Amino acid sequence: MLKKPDIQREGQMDLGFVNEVAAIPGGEKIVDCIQCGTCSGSCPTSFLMEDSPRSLIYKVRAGLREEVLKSPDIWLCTSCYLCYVRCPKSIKVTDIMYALKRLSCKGRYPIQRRGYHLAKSFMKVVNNYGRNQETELLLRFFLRANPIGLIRNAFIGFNLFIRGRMPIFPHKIRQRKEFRAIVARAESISNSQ
Amino acid sequence: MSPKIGVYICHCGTNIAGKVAIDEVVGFAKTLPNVAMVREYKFMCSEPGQNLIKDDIKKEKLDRVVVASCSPLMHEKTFRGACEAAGLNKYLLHMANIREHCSWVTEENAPATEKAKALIRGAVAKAALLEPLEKKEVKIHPHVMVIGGGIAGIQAALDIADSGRKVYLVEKDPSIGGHMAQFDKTFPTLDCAACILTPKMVQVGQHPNIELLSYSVVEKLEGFVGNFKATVRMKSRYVDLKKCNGCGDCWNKCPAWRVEKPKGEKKVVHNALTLGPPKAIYMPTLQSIPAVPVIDKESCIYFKNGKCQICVKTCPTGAVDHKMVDVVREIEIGSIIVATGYKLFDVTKMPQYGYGRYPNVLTGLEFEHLNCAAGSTGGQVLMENGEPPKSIAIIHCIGSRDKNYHEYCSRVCCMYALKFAHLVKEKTHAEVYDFYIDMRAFGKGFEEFYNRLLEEGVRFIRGKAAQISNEPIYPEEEGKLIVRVDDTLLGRVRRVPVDMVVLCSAIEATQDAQDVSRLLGLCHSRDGFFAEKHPKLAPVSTAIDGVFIAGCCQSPKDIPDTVAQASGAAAQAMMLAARGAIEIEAATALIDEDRCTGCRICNDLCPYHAIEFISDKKVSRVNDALCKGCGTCVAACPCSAIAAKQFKDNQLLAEIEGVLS
Amino acid sequence: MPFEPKILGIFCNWCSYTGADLAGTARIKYAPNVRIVRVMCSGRVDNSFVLKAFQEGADGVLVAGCHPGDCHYIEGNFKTMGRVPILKEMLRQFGIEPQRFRLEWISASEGDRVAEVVNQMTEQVRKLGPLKWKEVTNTKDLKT
Amino acid sequence: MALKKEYLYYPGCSLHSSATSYDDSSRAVLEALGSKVVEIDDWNCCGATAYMAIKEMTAFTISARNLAIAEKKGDHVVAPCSGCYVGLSKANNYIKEFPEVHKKVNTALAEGGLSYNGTVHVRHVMDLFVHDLGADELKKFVKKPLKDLKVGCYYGCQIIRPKNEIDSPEYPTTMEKLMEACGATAVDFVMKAFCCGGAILGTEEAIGLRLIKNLMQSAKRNGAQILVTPCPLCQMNLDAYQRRAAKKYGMKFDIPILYFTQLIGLAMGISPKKLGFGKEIVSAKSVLKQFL
Repeated sequence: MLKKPDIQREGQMDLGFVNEVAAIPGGEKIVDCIQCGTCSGSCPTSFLMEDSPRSLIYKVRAGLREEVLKSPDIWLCTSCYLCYVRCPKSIKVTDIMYALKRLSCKGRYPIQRRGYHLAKSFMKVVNNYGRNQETELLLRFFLRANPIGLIRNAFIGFNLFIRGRMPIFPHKIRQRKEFRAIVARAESISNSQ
Repeated sequence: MSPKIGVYICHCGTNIAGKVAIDEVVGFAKTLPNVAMVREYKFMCSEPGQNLIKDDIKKEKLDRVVVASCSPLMHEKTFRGACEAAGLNKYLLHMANIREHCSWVTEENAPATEKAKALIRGAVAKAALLEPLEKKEVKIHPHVMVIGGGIAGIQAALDIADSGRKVYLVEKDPSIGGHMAQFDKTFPTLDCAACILTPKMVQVGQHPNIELLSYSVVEKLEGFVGNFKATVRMKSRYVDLKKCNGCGDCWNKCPAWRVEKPKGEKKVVHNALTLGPPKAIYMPTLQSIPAVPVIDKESCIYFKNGKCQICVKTCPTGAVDHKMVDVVREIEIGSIIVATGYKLFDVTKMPQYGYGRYPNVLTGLEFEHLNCAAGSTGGQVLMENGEPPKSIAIIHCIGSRDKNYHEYCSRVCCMYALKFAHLVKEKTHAEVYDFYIDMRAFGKGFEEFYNRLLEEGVRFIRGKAAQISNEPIYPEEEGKLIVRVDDTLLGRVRRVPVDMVVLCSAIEATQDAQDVSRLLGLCHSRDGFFAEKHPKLAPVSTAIDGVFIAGCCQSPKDIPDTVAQASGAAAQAMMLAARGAIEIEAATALIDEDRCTGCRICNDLCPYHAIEFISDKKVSRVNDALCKGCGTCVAACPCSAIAAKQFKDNQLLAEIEGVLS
Repeated sequence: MPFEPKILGIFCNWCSYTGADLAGTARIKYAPNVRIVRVMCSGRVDNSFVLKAFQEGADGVLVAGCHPGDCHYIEGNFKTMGRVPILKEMLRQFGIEPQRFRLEWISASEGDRVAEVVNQMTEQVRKLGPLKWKEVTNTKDLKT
Repeated sequence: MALKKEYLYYPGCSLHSSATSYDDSSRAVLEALGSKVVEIDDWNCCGATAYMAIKEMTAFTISARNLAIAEKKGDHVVAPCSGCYVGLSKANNYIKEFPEVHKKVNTALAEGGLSYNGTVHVRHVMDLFVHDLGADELKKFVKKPLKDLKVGCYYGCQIIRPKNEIDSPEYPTTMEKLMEACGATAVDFVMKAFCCGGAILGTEEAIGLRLIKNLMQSAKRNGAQILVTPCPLCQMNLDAYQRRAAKKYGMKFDIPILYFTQLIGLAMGISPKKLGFGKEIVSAKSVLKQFL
């Protein structure tokens, strides 16, 4: 966690941050927040967060870019969309969480949650085969982020395996060449802006 | 000879001058045909501004006036007055709306100036063709009708009746009193609702100038300011208003219940709490006015199988009559006050709070009934098992300040929540948790009230309760309702176990308000509340002359505001009546009988049946008294034999040409 | 310089004109291309007004009245609605794109809608380009 | 109401690996109800949650690839997996709502010689039962009613949220109706529409287990003998980890987790084998013995 500054100086605020988030499709309404806490009260994981969704939204508006994008809490969102449907101001909180995750990756902030590594591995696998390959995904992920977890979960993996729920060989799509081309193009588009 | 037009351009301070280049516009106006005089001034509507116009009319012999300023809906009356004062027929005035439709809605200065020019060109072109009209006056019928018998309707009715004028008070329910009659105490002063309302209700019942039409609905309304005709259906209550003495033997004997009967574990049924007798023949409250019961058709045994009639047998005055039928009356009045009140938001639309699924989750109104001394529990706060609660959660903003339901703030919830908190503290030893988003204590004595409750030890939690469940995770939650909330000031998620939950549900517009608005042609805002004529300066008037609004049908408000508004509306109605006569629309339609072929297309087209067919002449003729000047017939006439005064074809075409060229 | 369409608005006194006033009071900014003329009821709007407008150089015409059922004159706006098909047909015969005419229901409380509708229409007409009907026809008095 | 003659079918990755029994049972039931199930040719990952988390545009694009392929064949795409359902429909909606997104997506798709016009409806397989078929209609196909079987219907999140036409995002009730139609007794429990933690169990096991515990506790308290779900991730999570959660909190659950299509199939008299029974870790044998 960041060290708390003794006095929050306006000079340290990034006042443009909120507009940046509001500009992302789904983020528009972030400026309407009245801090009622419906989102955090509904969130299944907020009780473990340093910064609940509500306070993340507040910090975005205040302009604490680094603090928000470095926050491990944005990786705790399970995208259950409860905040999204309950928000009295129709703020798409879940989508904003996604947006923050992406900004955090873009800004190359040190990621403090494994959620990021899972996502990364997931992407790798999908980009390779066009489909997800759970076995490989889990191997990649655990090796990358949580070797001990691999051993902890080996037994469950075995259980699934003997029930034919853990195929060894990946399912690949036929048009992998085209698929990768599409992905590459999409990447370049989203990076270009 | 060609007309002499004077053009008067208003700066409206910087409202217009800030966007529109006045000098440029003045120069432009001078070049327009028939314009004899152009002036500009800071505030045309001011005394000196109007004098400019008056003087020019006298000195320069102007015979047409164009004022380029705000919307005609704002100041047409003012400037017509000025013309009249100077001896010019006031219908020879035309206005160009260069504020609301130009300077206020345009980003850039140059286009705003261009637009202003165009609008003035159009106005001048039309003004040149304007014709003098003579004004028409109609008598004002002195009687007034008040629709809705809540505190607003009661106040208005009494004020007018005391001024010595006749009032018809129409109430859809069996008794007047509305929501206020169902409350126990009133915030912030905590005086007892019944104690202050009942005397007023009795007055209404006894007042020689008030004719109370309870259990009645307005079905039809015709006419116009000063001369309305209302058709009222008085629903049959199956008890004779004159014969009944309100002794109550009937409901004591009546075997049928109109609400769920408490039994077994369910000693108190929260959603079946009533203030009056719970039987099929009942009065809404024991203080009902008129103090005459009514039979609830759904639950009455006789209406199911034609047997029973115990009430008939027990009634000492023979007032009960199951054969009674509705009575329809036509009533003539000069003005109408609409005070149809509100209804409460249906909290089952928010399942996360478990209303209807969990016992002991109540709406605000149910909690009022629970507290009401005259109610089923004699004013005790009890759970459905008959025990007093050890802890209560009061949750604000249910359906208010919520785009999924009602975006507006219901304005009274914060304070009635505090009132509830106080009542609980007073009557039980329960711990009270109050979940709020913002504590809105804006009214007289409100902040002090909030302070009082802080001192009474209510546990205030800033955060909207997210959900309520009955499933314990921790030992202290066994057998409780658990409120899950983000305590925004603590920055932590809390689970608060309580015995009872009160949901402060929003105030919303009623369905019958919608019917009334159709009936009278009232405008209402998107959330269903009636639109006042001007949000600040005409808060009780409406777009329809002679129809006024008061109370929560206009917007959510508390009792003091409602009463104040009701008195305001009453004053407006009395003002009309006192005036005796009023000028009405002079811009009616006129049929040129030489051009009329008698095709009669217009006859059925007219919504006011103002056009009659003169059979011997084989032409149609407009009845000026009935015509409202909408011009529908004019547009429809195949041989353009009909002209709409002030909106004649040539006038409008000239204006169109003007604004476009 | 880019083409700035001229749009004539004919608004009913009770709902739409009041709505436009509200837009003003709320300081909602919208395209300056519209010129609003007031009639008591949209039912007053004679098809010839619309044609006249096009003849006088309008690139688009916007007629606005109360929402169906809310008409101050009970049913004037239904009468307006009834005339639109005929008008559309006339426009087609005169070779005027139907998108240049629009009938909208705008209540007294919908200031934002006034802005929205005017802006949409301005863009729509701008895409269509100038009408130049004045040159095409010299038909004078279109009535009778 | 009746099912369409034919549906385009998007199984999604898990239904080809860890959730084959969902795949089998869905196909078997739909076929038995008289609808042809046509798998989308050469479909790819839906770009769901994890992918969306870091690359939104790309996620939308690969979603759209499936929709583009489907568009050639028809207009109703059925996805049994809730994750895929949300992934696909989210992309679909954003493409419709934001023109700039639509444009970018099509530029990228062009690389693979594809383009998407936005005409496809994304449906969830439960949606078919609820809106196309209806519980009453389903009743007619039930041969072996699941008498006195106490079933808890666990919806998970993404099938009802964000708002859609399938059911209430707060308090859904449709799966219960389906189960009642199959002769079973549906038991209501508070947690039925709350997160099971599947999405983060791999990454934040402690939180995941805690959510599982709360959920299973709630189900057990209300007397559910068995849970059915329309979501592979939930199934996997609750099935594979409930014992660990129980151990951690010193409790005992042993509630088998099945796909709702499996029970429907069973009630319709389809052979358990075709419905992929026996692949669950917490075995359903004992609970279902009189029906298997």
